[in-house]
Amino acid sequence: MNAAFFASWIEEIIRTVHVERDRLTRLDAAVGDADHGANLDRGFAAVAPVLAAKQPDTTGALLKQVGDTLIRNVGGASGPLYGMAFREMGKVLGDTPDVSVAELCTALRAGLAGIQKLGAAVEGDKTLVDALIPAIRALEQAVRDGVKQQEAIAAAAAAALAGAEATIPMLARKGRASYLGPRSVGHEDPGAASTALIFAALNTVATR
Amino acid sequence: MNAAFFASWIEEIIRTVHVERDRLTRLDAAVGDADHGANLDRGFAAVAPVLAAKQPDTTGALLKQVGDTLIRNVGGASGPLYGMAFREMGKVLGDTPDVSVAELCTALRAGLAGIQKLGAAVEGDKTLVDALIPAIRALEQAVRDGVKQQEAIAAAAAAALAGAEATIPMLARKGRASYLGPRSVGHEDPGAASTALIFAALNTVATR
Amino acid sequence: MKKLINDIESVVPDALRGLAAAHPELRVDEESRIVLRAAGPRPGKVGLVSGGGSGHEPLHTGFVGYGMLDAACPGEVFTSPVPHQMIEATTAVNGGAGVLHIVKNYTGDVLNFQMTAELSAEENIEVAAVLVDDDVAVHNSIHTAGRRGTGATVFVEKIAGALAEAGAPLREVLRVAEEVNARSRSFGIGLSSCTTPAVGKPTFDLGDAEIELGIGIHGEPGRTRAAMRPARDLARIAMDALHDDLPISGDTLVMVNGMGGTPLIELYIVFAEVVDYLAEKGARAARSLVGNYTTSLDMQGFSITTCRLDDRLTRLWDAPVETPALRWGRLT
Amino acid sequence: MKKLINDIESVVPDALRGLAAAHPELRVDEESRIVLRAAGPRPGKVGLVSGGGSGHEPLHTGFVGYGMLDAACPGEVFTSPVPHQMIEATTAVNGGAGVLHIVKNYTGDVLNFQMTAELSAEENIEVAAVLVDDDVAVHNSIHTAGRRGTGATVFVEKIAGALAEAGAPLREVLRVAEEVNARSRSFGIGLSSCTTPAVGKPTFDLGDAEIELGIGIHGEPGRTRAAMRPARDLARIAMDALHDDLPISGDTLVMVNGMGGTPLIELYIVFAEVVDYLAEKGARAARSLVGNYTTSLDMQGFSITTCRLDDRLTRLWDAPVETPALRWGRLT
Ligand SMILES: Nc1ncnc2c1ncn2[C@@H]1O[C@H](COP(=O)(O)OP(=O)(O)O)[C@@H](O)[C@H]1O
Ligand SMILES: Nc1ncnc2c1ncn2[C@@H]1O[C@H](COP(=O)(O)OP(=O)(O)O)[C@@H](O)[C@H]1O
Ligand SMILES: [Mg+2]
Ligand SMILES: [Mg+2]
Ligand SMILES: [Mg+2]
Ligand SMILES: [Mg+2]
Repeated sequence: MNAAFFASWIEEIIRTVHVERDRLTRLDAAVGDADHGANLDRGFAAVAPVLAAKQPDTTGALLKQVGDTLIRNVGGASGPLYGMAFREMGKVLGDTPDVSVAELCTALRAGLAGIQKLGAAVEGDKTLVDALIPAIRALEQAVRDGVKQQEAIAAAAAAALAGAEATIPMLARKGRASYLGPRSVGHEDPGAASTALIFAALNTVATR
Repeated sequence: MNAAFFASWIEEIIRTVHVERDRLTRLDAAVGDADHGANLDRGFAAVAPVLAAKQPDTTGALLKQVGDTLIRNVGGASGPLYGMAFREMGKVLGDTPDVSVAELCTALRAGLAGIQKLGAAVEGDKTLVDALIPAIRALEQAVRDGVKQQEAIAAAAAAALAGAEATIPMLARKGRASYLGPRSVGHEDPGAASTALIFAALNTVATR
Repeated sequence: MKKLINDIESVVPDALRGLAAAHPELRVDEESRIVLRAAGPRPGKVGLVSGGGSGHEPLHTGFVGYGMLDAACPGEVFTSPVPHQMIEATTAVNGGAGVLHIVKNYTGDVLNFQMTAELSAEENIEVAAVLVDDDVAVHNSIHTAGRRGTGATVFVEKIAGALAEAGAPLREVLRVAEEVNARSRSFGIGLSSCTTPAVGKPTFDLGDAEIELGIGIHGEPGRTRAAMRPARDLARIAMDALHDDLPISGDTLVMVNGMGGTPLIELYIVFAEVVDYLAEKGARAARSLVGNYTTSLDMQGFSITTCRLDDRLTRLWDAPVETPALRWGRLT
Repeated sequence: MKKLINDIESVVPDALRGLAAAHPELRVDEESRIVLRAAGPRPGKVGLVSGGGSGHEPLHTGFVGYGMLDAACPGEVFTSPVPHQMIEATTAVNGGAGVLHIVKNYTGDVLNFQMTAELSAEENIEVAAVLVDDDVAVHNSIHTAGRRGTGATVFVEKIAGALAEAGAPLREVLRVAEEVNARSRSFGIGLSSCTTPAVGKPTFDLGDAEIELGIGIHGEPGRTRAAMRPARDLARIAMDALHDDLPISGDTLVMVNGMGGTPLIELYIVFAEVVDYLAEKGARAARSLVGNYTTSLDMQGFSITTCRLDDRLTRLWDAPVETPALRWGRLT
């Protein structure tokens, strides 16, 4: 996966976040403050012109740029969390010309660490972490199993989606949803849903 | 019609205004500020204890007391207008022990003059005057025709009601309804409706 | 109806009890329903009394205090107060220099204040009255009840209050009040009706994309119903109505007033458009108020009031004021 | 949705344009979305910066001025501002004595302020942060995001602002801010949801006789749904919640805050009940605010915030303040 691959991934995220904006906001209306779709769409929409202007030539520079732009434009909880994740991934990948699935795993682990350092969420807290961790695990398993890259990424996307769905019965312990106490049960976490989208975008690009 | 008769009239007004309160307010919601029923009910409800306490022994004292109580408790446009009307009637009737229909006509004319002095409404302005004037005219006609008191009062009540209904197609030129311009057309004037009630109450007492 | 009330009959006295507790600088006579400055009348100062139906808060009770009103007489919700309240207030604020009644032009207010003036004369209190009639949505004509008094009341109360505080005699205070009224125009737009406690449902119904142009402050429907538009266009409709009636120019005092249910952030958006409009006409918002000043219970919407300023009026506007709802520049 | 806006994307910048025009005493950087005192930082004075999502007006932009904040950073509607805004504000207000960040406890606000603090350290600006978390509807626990910051923010901004204005060093300003927060508790009740411009319909639906107990200020549903009750009972529910968490006694600073769509007359009715409640507990509302201070767009409802006062806090509360939304006692 070269820099162009990652650039396509980001483009695909920009596209799908925009398409799914209202669904994400609706999920946030149920357990939060009804802005998650608007937040991410604002942030990723700002990424496109930045990338067009700067044309980063390494995967690391690209992802750092994405992270910075999200931090500058999203606000809310998801801005720093996703922003930090992309930045940390960028740091790990640096100028690696062709990223392997194993290297992607390492980068995602670093992104997850950034998210947890900031937000201190663990699995089961009903956050985007509940989609991210299963996705990383699936990817790591695929590496261990030695499956093809495309298959590995498909497994990660499926795991992220399942992880997001698995947040439905959870009781929120982080973010705004936690204010609802037991009333948070029965709703999908919007951040987990957007994480699933981000992995779905990766899968779309990988199967091209 | 002696002081007791007039006292019964006032009691009957108190009762019917209370019963019809919501209808009057609904009429006022369409062309005004939705308080006419509440205003009159508050005012007439205040009359009962005042009369119980003071027990005025002449018709004049009774009606003046009613007028003063309305002025003190109603507010709005209808408080001073009805208040002044009862006061002026009281002044005319004074200690007349047995009021004839002709004397009642004179008193009502004085009441009307009080209303017009304050509010300057003429017939056709879509106000309570449009119920009051036809009622007085019917009563005067009955005097001229020499019909019985009960019949005269029934004619007055019918004329007041017809007068109130005749306000429906009018364009308001006085009071709040005038702000609506052409949109005031098609609604009965709440004050005309309450004037019709007051004459209906007179009729109820007269037919007892 | 969901309202923070105890009983539809006790709305006004219950609110007065809260007002009294929140503002020790006021003296609230809950029985007589009059709100006075705790300090009482200042000998030789013209007293300013206003009053009208409740439901327009902070008007008028929130404008009692140094540099503005001496007394307010709140009536029932949307119902003018009664003469006995007003005469009591008039007597209480009379410092020997006479009393100005500030009357919004509604038949009920006019009639009740008129009766009060007659009673005041009997008590040998010199009373003058200014009739505020700024709402251009209503066409002025001798054949109608005339224009309504709305937002300009705040301007009249502030500016006449400042002049009275400075010790001017009654006829001058009256004159400046009349001048402010003559220079002021208002126009209101409702996005919703309001619900009076007594009725318990909206006075009129509006569709999801409908608005009322030319509303008053009592939940009366406006002159026309129209389609909802962006803030820019609504501000322009209101400003055009004002400008058509009295061309706008020069330094202007502008109020963008919320009707009670509209958030402040939206009022600022409207104000930004008003500023642009003024610039087009070569005028500017030299002074302004943006917020809830003359409300109509929970109605959503806004009104705009403009008043052409001159140096003297600007100075009087800037003079110290210290009331619950308007305060600035007071030396302590 | 009927809102006085031009475009759902431009709500915040359009409102800032209006704010700038209405308040020449503020300097509004519409590009960077920061609101500053026009006078700029005073050398040697601790700078106070707050910020948070828009939609809570007048919080925070309406509290910038003498005796209160030096800068506010408004985010998008209900979305915390971003670090680059905050660092710019922090730099702009730094008079060399350091800067206090006043942060409402929401994950987004906390994370963005945290990043700002790291950036500030890189620029050698001494920054301290107070976390406001007064809302007793949310149970505090290390296993949750913790209590929300709501109405007490106004108290913290006013009192810390007064101490900063008096020239106290950063650690003292921080300490008093933390003390005010520790002494303050809030509870909110929603009679309706609110509608964010981006969503265009109410965040949640409530029946005609239903209310939400324990709402936040972002249109989040509360902890429980309940039947509508008279103002007296609602005030008692809120006060009981506050009292259960931190017993109320003595001189108390009380705010009865409207959520944006509730008329002032109703807030006074609630306040009257609060005063009675306090009396029962042997306490009294020594100081109070009744009005819209920490709103949630067009939501109908109220919140109550209490803070136990002592002589020093009372003096700081009474100290002059001159901001768009809070002003008293300033020498001119
Ligand atoms: N402490 C946390 N750790 C990880 N993710 C979190 C945390 N807090 C919130 N989130 C995620 O952020 C999402 C909400 O994002 P968004 O709506 O954009 O921000 P906000 O909550 O500030 O409105 C939640 O659905 C959740 O997945
Ligand atoms: N100038 C007037 N002359 C006669 N009647 C009037 C005048 N103005 C208003 N009214 C009557 O008063 C009625 C309204 O009374 P009410 O609703 O109690 O007072 P308000 O209009 O102050 O709310 C109108 O329906 C009309 O009949
Ligand atoms: Mg959110
Ligand atoms: Mg009426
Ligand atoms: Mg009325
Ligand atoms: Mg948010």
